[in-house]
Amino acid sequence: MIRVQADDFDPGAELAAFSAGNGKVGGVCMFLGLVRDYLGDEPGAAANVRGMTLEHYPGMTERQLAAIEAEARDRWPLHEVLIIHRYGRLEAGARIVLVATASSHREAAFQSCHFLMDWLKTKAPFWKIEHTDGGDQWVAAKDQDDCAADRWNKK
Amino acid sequence: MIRVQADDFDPGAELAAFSAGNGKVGGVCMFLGLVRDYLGDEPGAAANVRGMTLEHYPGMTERQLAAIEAEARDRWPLHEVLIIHRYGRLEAGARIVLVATASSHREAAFQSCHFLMDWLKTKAPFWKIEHTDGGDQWVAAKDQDDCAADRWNKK
Amino acid sequence: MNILYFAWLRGTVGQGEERVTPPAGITTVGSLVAWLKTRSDGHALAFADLTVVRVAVNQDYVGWDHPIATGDEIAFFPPVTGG
Amino acid sequence: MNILYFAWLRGTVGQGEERVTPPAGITTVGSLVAWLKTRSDGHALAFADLTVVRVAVNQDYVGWDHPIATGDEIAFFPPVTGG
Repeated sequence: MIRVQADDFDPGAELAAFSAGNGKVGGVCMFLGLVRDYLGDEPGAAANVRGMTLEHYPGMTERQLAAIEAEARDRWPLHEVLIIHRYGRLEAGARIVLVATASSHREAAFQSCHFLMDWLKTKAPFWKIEHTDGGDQWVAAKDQDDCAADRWNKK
Repeated sequence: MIRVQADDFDPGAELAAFSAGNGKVGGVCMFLGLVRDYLGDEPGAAANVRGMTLEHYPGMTERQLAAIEAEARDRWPLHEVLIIHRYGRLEAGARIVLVATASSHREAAFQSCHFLMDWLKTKAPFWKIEHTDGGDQWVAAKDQDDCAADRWNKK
Repeated sequence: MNILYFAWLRGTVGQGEERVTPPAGITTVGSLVAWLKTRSDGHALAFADLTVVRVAVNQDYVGWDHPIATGDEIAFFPPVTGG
Repeated sequence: MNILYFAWLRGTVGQGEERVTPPAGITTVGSLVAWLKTRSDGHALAFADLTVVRVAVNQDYVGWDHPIATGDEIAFFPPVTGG
């Protein structure tokens, strides 16, 4: 299931609903992405992030996320897939994204969840603008995200 | 934090408590393991699993889980670690284990959570006896679990 | 055809959306971009470095040599940064 | 010293715990096992194939050549199957 929304979500309630009922599920893997309150990676990036705004491309977002879900279901035996991604203004500490997968086997659950996040990062049409003490700036795409996504490309 | 308990736990409530408050957390990865209602892997294993009993070695369990947590914290920059593992009689569909990690970075959260589950599977002194329509049987350790754990051994 | 701009491209071009009717001979995304660059300084600046621009036709990622047709929805944007 | 058995080893030996005082010369886990096997048919059967037995001394995994001392807690069990 794909949900693209401005509203916040409740990860606990989502997890409770997600893992309920299917007796063939042996493992659930979930990833929750949050807005950090600092620019952690770049040297010299001392400005505090007060929040960010996520812009997206309505229509294409849902289309690309559905394609990524289909790809994951094609690669691993999954009983359930959930992707929730927010857009709009998000303050430090806010939830951005939740991905969860359920499989009979833990390895499939882990790998597919990891895959979904990596591919989502490089294929879903979202763009972040960070609101820092030093002003607003569009976040640049990271090479490391491309590398993380590339490892899932079939040889 | 390590918890070894007979009682059930509420994954949603655990996740809500776990991810609260630390503004430096950018990613939370969680794995939830459940009792499946069938023997999925072995050819000819048609007997339905009605439930299982998890025996453990009190004292050593907590000691080994704490060592595994310490190893994960040594390898990845983690803000929080939670391991909950149940013992005693567990029916089909019941929750067995929950592992969650929180880091500034998604890759560290994913890898450390996966590592904790793999190592827990081969190092924490728990033993499963399955209650099937065909009688009770101790679950044999799987070579694939050893392989999954081995990949984390430092070269 | 309908052209969409997202993120910093929207600001550089000066609008998020425009309807255009390119002249005959504009049959690929690449030739469309060359023509769009003539429309304003903002357009020219937005497309100055195509290594930092991605394009989708009808909501699917495509390359610069992808054919375009009347009625297409063509979107330009930077590499994505969601998740 | 205190000997613990878990999972199927407990059933095969016929008890989950026993206090033993091995004779002099029993200084390693391996020699302890050889001596334990003489105590009953169940003990002999439990230790018939050591490739499916693991051992912990004072709650840490050890090898068969690990030294043992009075007061140690020594546990035998199959490969673990938790998680």
